[in-house]
Amino acid sequence: MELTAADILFYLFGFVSVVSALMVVFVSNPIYSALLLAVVMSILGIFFFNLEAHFIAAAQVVVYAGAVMVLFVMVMMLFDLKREKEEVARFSILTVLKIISVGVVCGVLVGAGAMITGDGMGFIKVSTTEAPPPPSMLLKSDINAPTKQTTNPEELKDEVVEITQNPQAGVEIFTKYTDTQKLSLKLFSKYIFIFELLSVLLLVAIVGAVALARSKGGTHHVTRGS
Amino acid sequence: MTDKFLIATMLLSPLIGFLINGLLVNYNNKSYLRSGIVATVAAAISFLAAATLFLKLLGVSAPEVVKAHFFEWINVGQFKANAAFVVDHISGIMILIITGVGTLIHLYSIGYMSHDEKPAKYFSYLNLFLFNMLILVLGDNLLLLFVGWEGVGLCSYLLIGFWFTDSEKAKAGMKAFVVNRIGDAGFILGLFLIFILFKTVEFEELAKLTYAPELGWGLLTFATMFLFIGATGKSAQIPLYVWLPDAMAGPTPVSALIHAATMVTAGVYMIVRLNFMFMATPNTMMLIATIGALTAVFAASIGLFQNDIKKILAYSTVSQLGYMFLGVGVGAFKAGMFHLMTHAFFKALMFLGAGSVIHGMHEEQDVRKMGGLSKKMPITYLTFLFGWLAIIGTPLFSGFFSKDEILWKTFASPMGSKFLWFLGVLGAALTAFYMTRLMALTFWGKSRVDKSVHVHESPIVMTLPLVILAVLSLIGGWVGIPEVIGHIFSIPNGWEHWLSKQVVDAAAHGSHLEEWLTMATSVILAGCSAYCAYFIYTKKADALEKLKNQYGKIYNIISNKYYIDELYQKTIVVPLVLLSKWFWSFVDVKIVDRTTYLLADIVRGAGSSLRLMVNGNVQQYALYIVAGMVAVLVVILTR
Amino acid sequence: MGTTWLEIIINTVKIAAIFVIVVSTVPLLVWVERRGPAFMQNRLGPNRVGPLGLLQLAADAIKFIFKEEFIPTKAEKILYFMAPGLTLLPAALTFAAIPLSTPINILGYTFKLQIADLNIGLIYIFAVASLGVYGILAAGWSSGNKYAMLGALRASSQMISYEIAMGLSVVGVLMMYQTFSLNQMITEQFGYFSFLWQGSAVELKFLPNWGVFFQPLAFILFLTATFAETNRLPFDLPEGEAELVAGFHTEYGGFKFNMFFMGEYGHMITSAALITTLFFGGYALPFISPEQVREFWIQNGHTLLGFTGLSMPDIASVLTTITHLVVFLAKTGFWLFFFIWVRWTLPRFRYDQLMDLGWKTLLPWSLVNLALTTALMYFARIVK
Amino acid sequence: MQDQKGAHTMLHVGLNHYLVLSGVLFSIGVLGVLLRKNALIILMSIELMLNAVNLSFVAFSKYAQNMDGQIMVFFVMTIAAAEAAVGLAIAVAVFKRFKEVNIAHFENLKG
Amino acid sequence: MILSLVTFLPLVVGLVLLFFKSDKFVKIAALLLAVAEFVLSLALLKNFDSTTASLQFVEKYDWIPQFGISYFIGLDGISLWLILLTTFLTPIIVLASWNAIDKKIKAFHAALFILQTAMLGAFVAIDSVLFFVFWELMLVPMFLLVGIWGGEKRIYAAYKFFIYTMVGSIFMLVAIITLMAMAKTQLGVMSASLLDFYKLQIPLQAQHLMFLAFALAFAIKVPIFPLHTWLPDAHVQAPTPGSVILAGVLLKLGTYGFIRFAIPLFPLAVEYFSIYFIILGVFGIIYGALVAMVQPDMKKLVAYSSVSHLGYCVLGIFALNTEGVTGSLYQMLNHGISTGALFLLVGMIYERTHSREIANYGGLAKVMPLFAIFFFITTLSSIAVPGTNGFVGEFLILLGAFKANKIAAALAATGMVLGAVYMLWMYKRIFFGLPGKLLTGHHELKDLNKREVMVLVPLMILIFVMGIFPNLFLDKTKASIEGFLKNNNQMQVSLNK
Repeated sequence: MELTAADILFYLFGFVSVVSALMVVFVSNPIYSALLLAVVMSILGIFFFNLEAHFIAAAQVVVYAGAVMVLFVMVMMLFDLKREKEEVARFSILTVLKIISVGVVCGVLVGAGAMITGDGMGFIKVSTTEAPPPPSMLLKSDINAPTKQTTNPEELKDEVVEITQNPQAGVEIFTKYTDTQKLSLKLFSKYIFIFELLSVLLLVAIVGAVALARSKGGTHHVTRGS
Repeated sequence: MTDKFLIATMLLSPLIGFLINGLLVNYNNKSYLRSGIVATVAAAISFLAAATLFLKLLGVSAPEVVKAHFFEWINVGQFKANAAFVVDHISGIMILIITGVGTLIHLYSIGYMSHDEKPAKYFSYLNLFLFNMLILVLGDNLLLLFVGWEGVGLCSYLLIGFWFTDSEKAKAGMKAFVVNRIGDAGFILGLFLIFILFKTVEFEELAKLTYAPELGWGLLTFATMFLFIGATGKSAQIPLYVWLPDAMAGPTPVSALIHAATMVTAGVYMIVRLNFMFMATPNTMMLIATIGALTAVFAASIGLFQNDIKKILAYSTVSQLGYMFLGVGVGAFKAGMFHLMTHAFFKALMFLGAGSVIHGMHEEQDVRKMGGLSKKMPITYLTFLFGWLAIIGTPLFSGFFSKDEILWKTFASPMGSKFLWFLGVLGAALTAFYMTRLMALTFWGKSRVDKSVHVHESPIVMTLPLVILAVLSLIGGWVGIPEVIGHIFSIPNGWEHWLSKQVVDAAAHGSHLEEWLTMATSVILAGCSAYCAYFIYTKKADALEKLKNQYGKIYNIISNKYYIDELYQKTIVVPLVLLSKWFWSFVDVKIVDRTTYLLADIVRGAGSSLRLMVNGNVQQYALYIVAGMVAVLVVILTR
Repeated sequence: MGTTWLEIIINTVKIAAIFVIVVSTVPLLVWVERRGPAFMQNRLGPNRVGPLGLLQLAADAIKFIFKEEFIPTKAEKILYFMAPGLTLLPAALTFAAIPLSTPINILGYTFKLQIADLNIGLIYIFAVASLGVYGILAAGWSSGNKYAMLGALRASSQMISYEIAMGLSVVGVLMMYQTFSLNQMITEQFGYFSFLWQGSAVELKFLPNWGVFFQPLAFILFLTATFAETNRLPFDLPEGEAELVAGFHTEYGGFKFNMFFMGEYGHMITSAALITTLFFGGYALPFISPEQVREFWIQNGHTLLGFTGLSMPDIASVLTTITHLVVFLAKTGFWLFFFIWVRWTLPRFRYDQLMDLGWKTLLPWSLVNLALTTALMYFARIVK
Repeated sequence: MQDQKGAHTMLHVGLNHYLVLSGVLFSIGVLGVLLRKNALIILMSIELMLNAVNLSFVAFSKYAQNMDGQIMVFFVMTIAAAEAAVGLAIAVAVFKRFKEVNIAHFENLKG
Repeated sequence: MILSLVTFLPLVVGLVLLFFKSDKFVKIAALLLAVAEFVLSLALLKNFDSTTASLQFVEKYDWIPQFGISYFIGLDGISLWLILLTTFLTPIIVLASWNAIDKKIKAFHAALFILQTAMLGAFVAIDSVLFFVFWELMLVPMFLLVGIWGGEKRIYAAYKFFIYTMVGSIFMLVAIITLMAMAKTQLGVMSASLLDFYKLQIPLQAQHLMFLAFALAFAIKVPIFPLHTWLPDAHVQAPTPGSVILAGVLLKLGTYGFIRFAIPLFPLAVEYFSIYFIILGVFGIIYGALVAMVQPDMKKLVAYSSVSHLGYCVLGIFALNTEGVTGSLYQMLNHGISTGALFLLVGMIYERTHSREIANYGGLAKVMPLFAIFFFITTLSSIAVPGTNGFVGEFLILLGAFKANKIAAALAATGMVLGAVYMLWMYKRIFFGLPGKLLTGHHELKDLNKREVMVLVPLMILIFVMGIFPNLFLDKTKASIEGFLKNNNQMQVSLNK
């Protein structure tokens, strides 16, 4: 089977992302490394798109490329960082040690990644079909949308009844959903608690960041003796 | 008057005397009279009870044994010992000696202790001693004997260290107790061995058993060996005799009672009591005999040049005890016992005599500062004369009969040997020499007493016991006139007959002629040495000086008691103290404590070394994480 | 993403065509920008070059091309050059997801008038839009000019905060259509106003089935947010001429300045297209669904394209696509005019008022709208 | 998922490729954290590592047909954002105090 | 019900005392209540049936049912006398510390009574976990007693004592838990009671390890030779009442632990290790005696003497025959009384002269004759002179040891001699000879007052009574000790097959 467009794109973007990742680490001007990181993140967004995780791809671009990296760029611009004298610590035994250990880690990860056959060597439980969420979670609108075009409630009612009796019916309906809908169904059924928890986490992070950043003293030397 | 009541009174009256004097009489009152009388009365009562008991046994139809069982003392597992007391032929004699001589000495010490600050305490200890001695003698099992044994040791400790303000005397007391204790340790091991072998410690049951003579070094020999070690401790034989001379630090009546008449004889009594067992172990018997003979000669030699009157008597006691053990060692238990009795009489007499001399000379004990007292203290001199005659073995006196019996038995008995007999005779000669030296220096010759001291005769209360004892040391011997003489005047040997039921001697074989010959040699030898001693010390005082500087070295060695005490000090006491100091400072502090601190140090060390890792460098932390991850991965993958 | 080579070619053609459309409408808009307000303020506006000043734009374009490339000394060379590209790129990319018209099926091959029919269309647009900030920041910072830097910071913070407001306001609409794909939304908005109220159908004949009538509040919020997002007048503080000269692109001249303008206008076009798709039924005619239009053209389509000799259904589909394309362009044109119209009527906001509006009014109201729609949909079991 | 086809299997993009890519990106991230002195670069490297992890999550989610992967990515994103915000706030605070953002200054937090 | 009452009455008393106001009242109340407790424990003695070896006054309630841990207490011949010793000593201690303890009197009495409960609890506990609880509970009040009212280096001594015992008991806890687990597997239900443990068939290897675990905890407590260094420090620094209770009862828990837990549970291990413990015991005797000889400090001397005395107990226990075990049990009681009395006496003289150095004493007998007599009687008891309680104990132990191992017994016999040496040497240096530095420098030393005499007289009487009539005490223990030994060798026989 010859190469598909997707494969070509994968290799192209893969190469670009690795190169820019390396440049992120080794380029001397932090602004460029920030922008390059934004590029890497957008490329990852594309990969997510390829892996049919559309919502996550969009979220990746919005959250990471759009917000986080902007934050970094803004902060760097505020600090007005220019080229750094010596970005990497001078050559010492410690650096060698670090490089070696990273080399080992990379080797192991890549090796493991490459070795994993389809069935994930038993590590990952490949579920043939995603287990459908409990019928109660299926919104009425989902039920009537795809299968029956009728709008009168009686027929809809037995539709719901049908699903609750034999879950198998629920499964076909479920497979017709787009991945975003599947994601949201699972997110708001099984992981609802964690979802709420995250909101609390974000709140804490915001308060923390503000408190930290508002510490006294300006960013630049104030010429006028204030 | 049932037997039980009699035995009870005999036993408990000294105890009651002890309690009265000890607790009731106000402690530091001066009236020696009141406490003295209480103590003497208690002793006298127990003597009367002893006498009646003895008479009970005398009659033809008399029971062999009078027994009184009070309560069951220890009954654990197989071991059973109960507080039961028995008066039989052997202990009969002993109780007579103890209570008799005891009473006399109590009477005597009323006078002697007249100007002491705490007479009450002295008399209470004396009574306690009597009580313990009676338990020792009357106990019907080895354990009760041991109780008495240690009790007596305790009392001797108390009495020796009576004038405790002087640390020397206190040290002598302690020394006595410790040396006794060593002997007791041996004794108790012997007791255990016997218990292991025969599952009982009652004399009655032990007597019933039959003992196969054990030629090699079996358990029984060890048992008897340990018992003998106990005896040497108590009766001051060669290895453990050092405490007796120092024990003279106590008041003289104490020495008389304890270190002459009663306590020291406990060892002999024990062996006589278990004669059937000792007969079965020839090795131990041979050991006893040799040690006995050696002690006799050795102690006698030291006695030659002692200057303190009581030291001379002390060494003479050790040597006489040597004779007793010699007798017992060769199988002549009856002779040993006989000598024990006679010795009790004349040795107690001489000690009391010496006491009255010291009393008269106002605490002067050095013989060289005495002399010519025969005129000033006539009664003491006369009674002492009787004692002197008895001890050197002049015929007709008790000493002669008992000592000759032993010498004859060593010569004749299968277990004895000619060499031992020779040692015996040599000892006898030496005894005669130093006793005559003593007599000469104190009573005869010029008076070397310095002017300030005006000598006076002791009061009646002291001289009366002396007279009684003098009489006893004369007629004491007639009880057991040896058969060879007896059959001439057809006087039966009462002693042999009396003890024959419970004590079985080794059969001595030898013709009458030999007996006469041995008797003659010993008497002649004793006589000559006595005369030359008399000659040297009364006539030729200056000749002595010449003799001394000629053999100076030997003289020094002997007068310093062959440096035995110093030897013990160096070889045992000092190393023991050093060892314990080393144990304490090194082992305890250094090794054991250090190991516990080691644990604490390890923890602290680990803590401080880990602390260095945390120095704030964020990247180093990251490195640790990654390194950790690497390690984990490597482990997993290479497993 | 087609897997065969043919599809790849068609796609690239489609991309090129749409890009050209966007780029060509920009000068038209500039022209409107200058002529429209002039007409409103009763003045002439450029009319020297070509009839009604139409050629004025060509003249400007040529002028920009030949202007001297001026690079400030303290500027960051590379970033300085990349900045205009970074602003233009997202504007162009966002247009790909917008459905222009119904799909054409000629010669047995259906041909969608939309570069990428993504089922996440709307978020894709938001995602790419959010990348726009980089261009502005890069421009502001790399030109080494303090004022440019300040302008850039203001612009980026404004864009980010309004991005949130826009996103939240759209959620109400999404809940109603229950899909991100724009095509799907448009098919939802055919015919006349109808929905299910507790299972029973409710119909209002006189209203088209447009989103605006279901989510009026969401529409207003979304509109204001888009204005702020594209830095259009009421919110065009970054290049507020009075204070910061030209804001982040003060140091830029010549063609680079022109690219900034194209970026801005491209962004404006996309926003207008979004408004029409989300709230005004996209390319659909009010009350008439594309099926009915197809029927109409089947009857009398032959008259127009008879000469091409295509089969009847092909002609009909071509004609329906064209009609819908025209409808779509009309609607978007109207909203573009609305943008320009607002620019010349409303005064500029002060920066803190701008921020307050963004965070303290738009955001809370969009949350209210969100809550309202959820409540209605759940309790009243309204199903669109 | 296992392609039974011939030599081309290596080239057709499967789960392995994505994992390899994520592994490489992750290692680069780690390298960045370890080697760079600038605090911001370190923060960015961390972000890179997180993204690499997200990639592997999504790859697994597609090939194991299980939405959990994507949900995890969703959570990782929020946490990463929070972390970045706080990290930058600290960097700002450090910058104000030391006028430079070298990691060395973080040592004063040692306490 | 009576046994729980006896065990927990002191606790109640201790807590109640805290609420009293005037110190004087606290002391009187404490004394009276202690005496009441003693009388109550006499009731135990009265209706104790000495014929059976089984447990009496048994009380068993569920405590932590899921682990089978129950509040299971009982009494038999072995623990009877130890309990009476505890209740007998406490009133004496309260009386002795009348003016020895001057600060925080309420707290002192509370700690003392809580300690008493802990000790009684440890003696009666049959459930191993309950035993462990009381075992640990004992440490706390003792730590306070030494730590607060002690001498100069009291903190150091208290810590050392606490940590030493704690470390030991950790291994014991591990052993208890493994036993409980074994009970679960072998008997079906998990239970911590000792009677169930007796039924377990423990494999040889496990027996060895667990025996060592128990042995370690008890060896530290006894203390046996290598683990004894905490004792001198604890005694020297502890206040008089503290060291009396420590020497009187706490040390006995180690030996009691051996008899109750270590030996019956692991007969094979005992058979294997008994020779080692005999050697340790004998070495302890000689080592303790020797080191005691050269001690300059009175209390340290007495502390090392108790190491030597308890060496005898260990020797007795591991002789594993009736005489040995009875002797060691009896020696425990004797040691409690004689060493307790010794500490009281040392405390009294310390109260007067505030110096424990033997060197600066001398010629005390003339100044304080009554004190000298009491001290002499106690010395006699501790030297084991016949007629005193020490002799019976030591004689039986040596007899038992002799039956088990002749050489060891022979060596232990030297202990008798060494004992006499160091005690009499101390007695001589303190009481005889010329008046030492202290006497000359000191004002007239008053002899014992009435209170002190009242403290000592009961002990003296007991010394003689136990010496002359040991059967009063021993026949109560006869049945239990027979039971203990029969169970022991029967298990050995059965497991050996």
